[in-house]
Amino acid sequence: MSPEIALLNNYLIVGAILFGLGLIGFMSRRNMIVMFLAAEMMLQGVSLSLVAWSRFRNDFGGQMLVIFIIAVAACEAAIALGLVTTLFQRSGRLDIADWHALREANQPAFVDEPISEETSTEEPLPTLARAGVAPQVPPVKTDYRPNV
Amino acid sequence: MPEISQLLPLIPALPLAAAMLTAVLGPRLLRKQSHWPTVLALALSCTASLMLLCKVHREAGQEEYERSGYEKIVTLYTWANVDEAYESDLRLRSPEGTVVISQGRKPLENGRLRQQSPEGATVNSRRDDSNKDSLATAAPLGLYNSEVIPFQGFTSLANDCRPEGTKKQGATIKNFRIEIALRADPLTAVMLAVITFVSTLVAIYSIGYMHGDPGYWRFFSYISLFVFSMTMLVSASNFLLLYVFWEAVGLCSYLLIGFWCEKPAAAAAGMKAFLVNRIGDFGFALGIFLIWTTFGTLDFHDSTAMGVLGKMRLASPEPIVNGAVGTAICLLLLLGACGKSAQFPLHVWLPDAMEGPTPVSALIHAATMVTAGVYMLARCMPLFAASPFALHAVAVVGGLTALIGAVVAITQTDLKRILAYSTISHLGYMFLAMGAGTVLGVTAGMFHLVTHAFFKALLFLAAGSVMHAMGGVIDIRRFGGLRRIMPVTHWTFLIGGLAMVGMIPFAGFYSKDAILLAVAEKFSFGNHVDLVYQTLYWTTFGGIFLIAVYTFRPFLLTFYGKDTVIPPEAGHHAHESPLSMTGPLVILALGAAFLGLYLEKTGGLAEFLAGTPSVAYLNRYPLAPEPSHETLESLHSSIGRQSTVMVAAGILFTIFLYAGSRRRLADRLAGPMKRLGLYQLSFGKLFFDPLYRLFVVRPLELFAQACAWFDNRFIDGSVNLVGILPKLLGAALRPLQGGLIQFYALAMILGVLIFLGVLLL
Amino acid sequence: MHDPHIILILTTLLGAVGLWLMLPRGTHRGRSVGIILTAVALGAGASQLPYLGDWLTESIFGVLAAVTVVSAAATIAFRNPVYCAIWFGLTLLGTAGLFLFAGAQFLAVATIVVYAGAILVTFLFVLMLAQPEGKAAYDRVSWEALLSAVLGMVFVGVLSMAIVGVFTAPREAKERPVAPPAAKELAENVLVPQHVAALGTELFGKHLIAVEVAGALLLAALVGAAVIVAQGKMEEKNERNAQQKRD
Amino acid sequence: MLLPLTLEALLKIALLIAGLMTAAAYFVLLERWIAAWVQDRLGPNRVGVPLTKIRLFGLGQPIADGVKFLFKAEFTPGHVDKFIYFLAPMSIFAAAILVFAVIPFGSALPPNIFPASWGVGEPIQLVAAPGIDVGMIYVFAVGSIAVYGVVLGGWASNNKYSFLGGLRSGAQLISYELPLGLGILGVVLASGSLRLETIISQQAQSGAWNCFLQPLGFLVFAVASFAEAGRLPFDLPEAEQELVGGYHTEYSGIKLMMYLVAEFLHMITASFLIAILFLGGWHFWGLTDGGGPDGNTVTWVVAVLRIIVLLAKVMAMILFFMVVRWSWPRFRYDQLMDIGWKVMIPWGLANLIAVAVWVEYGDRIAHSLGLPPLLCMGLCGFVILLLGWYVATKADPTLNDNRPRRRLISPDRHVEKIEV
Repeated sequence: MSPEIALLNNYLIVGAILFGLGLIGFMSRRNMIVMFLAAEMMLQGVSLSLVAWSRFRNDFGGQMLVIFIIAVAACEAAIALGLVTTLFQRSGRLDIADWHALREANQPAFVDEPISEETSTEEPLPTLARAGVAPQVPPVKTDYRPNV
Repeated sequence: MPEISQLLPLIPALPLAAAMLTAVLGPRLLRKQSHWPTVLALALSCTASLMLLCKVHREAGQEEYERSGYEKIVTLYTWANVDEAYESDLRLRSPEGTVVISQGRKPLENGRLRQQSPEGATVNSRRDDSNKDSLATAAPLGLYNSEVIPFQGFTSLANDCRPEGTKKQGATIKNFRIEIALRADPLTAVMLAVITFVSTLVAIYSIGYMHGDPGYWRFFSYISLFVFSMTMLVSASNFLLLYVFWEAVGLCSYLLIGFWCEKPAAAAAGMKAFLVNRIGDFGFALGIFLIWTTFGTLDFHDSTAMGVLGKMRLASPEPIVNGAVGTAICLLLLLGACGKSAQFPLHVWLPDAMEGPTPVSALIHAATMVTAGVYMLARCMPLFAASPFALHAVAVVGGLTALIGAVVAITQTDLKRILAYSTISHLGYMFLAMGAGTVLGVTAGMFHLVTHAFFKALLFLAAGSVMHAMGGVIDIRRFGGLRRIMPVTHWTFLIGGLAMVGMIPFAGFYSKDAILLAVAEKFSFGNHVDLVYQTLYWTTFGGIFLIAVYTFRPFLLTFYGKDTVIPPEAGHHAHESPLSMTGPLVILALGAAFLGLYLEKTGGLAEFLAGTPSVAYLNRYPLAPEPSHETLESLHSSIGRQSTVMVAAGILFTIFLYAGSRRRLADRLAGPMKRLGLYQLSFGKLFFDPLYRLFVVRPLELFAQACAWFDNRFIDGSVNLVGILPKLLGAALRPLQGGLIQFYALAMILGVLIFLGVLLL
Repeated sequence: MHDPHIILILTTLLGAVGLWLMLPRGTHRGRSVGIILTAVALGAGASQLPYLGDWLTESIFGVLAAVTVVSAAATIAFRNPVYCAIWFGLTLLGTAGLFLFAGAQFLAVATIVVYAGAILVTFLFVLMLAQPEGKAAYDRVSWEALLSAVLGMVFVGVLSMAIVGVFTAPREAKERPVAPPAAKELAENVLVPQHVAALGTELFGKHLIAVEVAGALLLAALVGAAVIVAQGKMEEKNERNAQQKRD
Repeated sequence: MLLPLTLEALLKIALLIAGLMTAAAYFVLLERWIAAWVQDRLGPNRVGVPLTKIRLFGLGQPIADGVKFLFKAEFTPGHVDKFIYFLAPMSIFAAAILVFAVIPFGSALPPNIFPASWGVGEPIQLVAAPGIDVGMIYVFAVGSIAVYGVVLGGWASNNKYSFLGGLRSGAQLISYELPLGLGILGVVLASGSLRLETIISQQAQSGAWNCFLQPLGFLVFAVASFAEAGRLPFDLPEAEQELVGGYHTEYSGIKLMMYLVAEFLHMITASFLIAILFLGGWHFWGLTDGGGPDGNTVTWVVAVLRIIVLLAKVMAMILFFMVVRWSWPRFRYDQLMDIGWKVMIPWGLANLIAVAVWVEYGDRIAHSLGLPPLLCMGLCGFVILLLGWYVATKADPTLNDNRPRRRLISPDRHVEKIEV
């Protein structure tokens, strides 16, 4: 296999993997911004393939397309940002599952399955005590050397 | 002095610019100053029109145009241009003699043209390309000078006569070409001058009249638009363009009648005008279609092919079209003219149109728009001249309308409505003149058109002035003796009234006598006696008496009387109108008083109009032998004497009926009339509206109801039936619409995978 | 066992399971297994890639591709969206490196300027302002993680097989229709030293209309974004006013 | 072939990093001296050679500071997000260093300094990565990475002041990237290349520096680079008086040093860019002329002179930065944003349009007027500068008040009823 064909193959496969990972992210993640990032990742995958083809065909056309993809991505980002902030202002969450009002009228709403509360390993921050009262300081575990 | 090619586009362009400017800037920026663009543009346009008139007058006077008439075409833009667009195998189907020239069966007999034929042959040998070049060099501004036109006509003539073996037997390949072309000839120049002059005065008048109206800017925008459409209408150089602006004028009329669209009556009147006009326009459109299929062109002139009314075609001694097709065309065109010019039986819209603001009534429904029909008839006169039946139809319609208008006007109580019916009546007179089908008739009709524009605009504006002062009250029974508080209105109204009835030195006298003379000429000479014209002549001659009565009745009731009666609506601002309103009145009054005298004594108008190609055609090939000048003069003077007596009698009779304390005489006279039913007939407008309601509107409503029933039951039912199928399908697919984007993406990718799988495996 | 067919299918399945285990599922169990499985799948897949003919080229490409793919996997697997964004930034850097490696200098820097310099930062902003504490409950669960992982990986697998030619190679025996370009040709065209000038000539010559359209699109997006945000704010305000009135 | 090239590149990189680190350290000292000079006091003048009494005007101070930074306790607060807390200073430091890959610090060495057998016939370009055709955009791209260091550092510190500082500075850096780019675009348009070397040689050939031809662009770029470097009067990111220490409040030790050095490196980068783009780079009239059309075939004297001229210009710019810092009050945050969006971007656009028009039609206009084109362009440039200045002072978008904004559409908006 000639190096140029091998290069093309490798790029296409990396592009396909990026596209697929973006797809999985878009489908499974529920944070709107992460979904957006995943969608951008799909665009990256496509761009990679285009650049590879551009090199393989020795033609700037593929790179031109990528330039326009970047322009479109910028538009998309602007609009998506506006939408995400607007939606966030409405619900106070970035959860896409909050927004399925466009479903058919007799369809059930999305119900979030309960998950176990994550046990926090973090210590609570010390709070200030009233004046004149000695603060209750919890023993702090230090992760630096005790003596310098 | 600018060229015609520069002046002519300027005349419509200025009002259009003003309309757009006012429409854009009016509501926000101009507001109370919205009249400025319109007034300025109209004034400039008027100046340009007058310059054009002078220019055309000077050029048309040259000897070379004497026989064939003068015309000049300015092509602004070629809308559509498809070479060899369609095949016409008309000659196979049409009765013989339909298109004579293009068959070239008879050699051209006209001496002048025969002299030119060698040139034509050379042009023919050079064929199209060189011909285009010569046109291009001759017309760098898109101006086809009329000198070039004969050659062009010859070429296309020769092309049409190419050996037919090269083509399908009997079929001609024709070019499809629509040009936005304006024309300048005496007829157009006169119309332009009248339209722009009256419009300018009306616009100035409107400054005072419409003052304080919430739609001030809208009004002026419409007015400008209307003037644009009207100027384009009269300067259009083909039937298509004429039709477009015919409709545009109708639209403006609709907008302006319904200007106070909050009033239900105004909205209904606008609708009525529009719908009644549709009937006429439908006929007009059919006429144009028929012209197209008959002639293969819609051009008036001769720039690219032999236009319908082009000089080339008119120069031929052959009748243009005769037989059934010609008559059909003429009758359809007449139907269109009837609609626009409010002729019987389509006259019903005009009185209702008085719901619009008074300047609109003055401008559109008296002076300019309604004359479009007359203009169109004058323009198409060569077509009519070929069909005696059509000429008779025109004359009969005109005479009948003149009489109907006069009869109805006598008993109306609404000042504006009286004037409206008088307009209908006068338009009838103009139609009658056109119906004569002679040079004398056409020029008389146009003469009356010009004078009528002045005195009718004057009367309407004076009526508007009265209405303005009376707080919108227009019923003549509710006020009287206004001459004391409105002297200017009173005097101008008097002048206008005298001009309308045709008192001797005023404008109406000369133009009306010219019409009577033209009709009388049709039966007074020659061998056979034309009974139609004779009847019409005596009917309309009697109508003069009615004119005098219906003109002076409202005048006396309004301005005379022992006490000054003012309706309560007027409040305490019953006073003379402001200068912006009285100024135009005075100017128009001057015109109404002296214009007729001037034009008659110089004889300029008739001579000038005779230089229009379509009128010149009538002159060259008269339908009947022309009487000698002396006999005509003696006939003229006798008609003048008789009509003056008639008018004087009418005026005196009216004064006798209404003036002073003897007013009861009129009431006493009304008693027997009522018993006879004549009064009701006149007061009820000859019951046209109920008749229309019974025979047109009701059946249509019933038909519409039947259609609606069918639509609701069968068509909707079948549609609903179709609708159930997607509903069922949707019920099956509905669970897929869960609203979650991820699910959609997943489904999409599933589809892509299946597609890929099929593709690869 | 050396049949690329089977290896690719296995890789796909391994990757699917590994990614499923890696994706947030509301629990920590099995994540490390998922990472291992994914790594194995990645390695197996990489072993099937054709050799580029030069150890330096191969290693540079390998590093760039690995960075790109691993950080892409991390982007979708991490629970904290800020981390997702950072990993995505790394993906972008890797992609830019790959662009540079393929000779598309301008695209490499343009990607960084536009994506990393503008888009990602603004999203990071929103993320930080919206969730300053980091991850939220809905970041710890996925929607149908297994299904999407399997579907996505199957998609990748099908694409890869098509690319490598496992399916198509036996069917057509003839030579590939397009011959790869020679180095000299490349140096005269896409790899020309005056890269930006050549790109600009192409862009503003052949694709001028498209550039204009893209400009119009950008303007429309700008206006649209402004309108969306302003509208949202206005509605929110109105709602608040209505609430106050009701109270 | 490969080995000498690699060696050459490594050598240049080593030279750059060493020089930059030293420079950054000593610029701290310089800054403190200038502060002292402005405030009419002595400043650091004590640290000299250790264990002796030789003070050397305090030249040992940076070394002592560096040693202190390196050996200080590596304290990580308990509440921070550890990974990003580490990542942030590294990213900003790396970005600050990476920029210098395409920034030339001289023109070129004379050709044929190596034996012919080595195969290096080309003159050595004094830039770490010669031949990158996208030079200017590369600078821009890497500069935009620096935002991450600030934003992530502020967020990872899990501290309100740091977070605010990070966000504020992030917004500031993003906002001022636009005028920065607009300022660059004017120069790029005039010279027709993105390579910094070409931009310099173009200025050297014409002899007219871009600051004379595009004064408005120069102004915009200079102001924007102040903001990008986070220097006073645009030092909102740290703003000690308001935010304790901004995004690096929670940092100490070597990580803090990375931030501080990166800040100085930004300043140096900005100075280099200003010198190269607008002040003619290594060119000085009568001193560094000659050396072929592209300035590559030079003598040793000229090569060294060019390095000196360029570094002198950079030094002058850095001094200017420092003097400005101690003579100018800080902008308020809304003023900062207003200046960026409402003054700088319009100015930049105006400059860009003017240059575009000039590039397209200028020569023809000047030719028809019979004047030298460069003189004409300079005059036009100054006219546009004055016009822009006048418009900005007249319109003054920074003079807005802080009252709540008027609502665009009030629910009970009065609708004018048309009376019939």
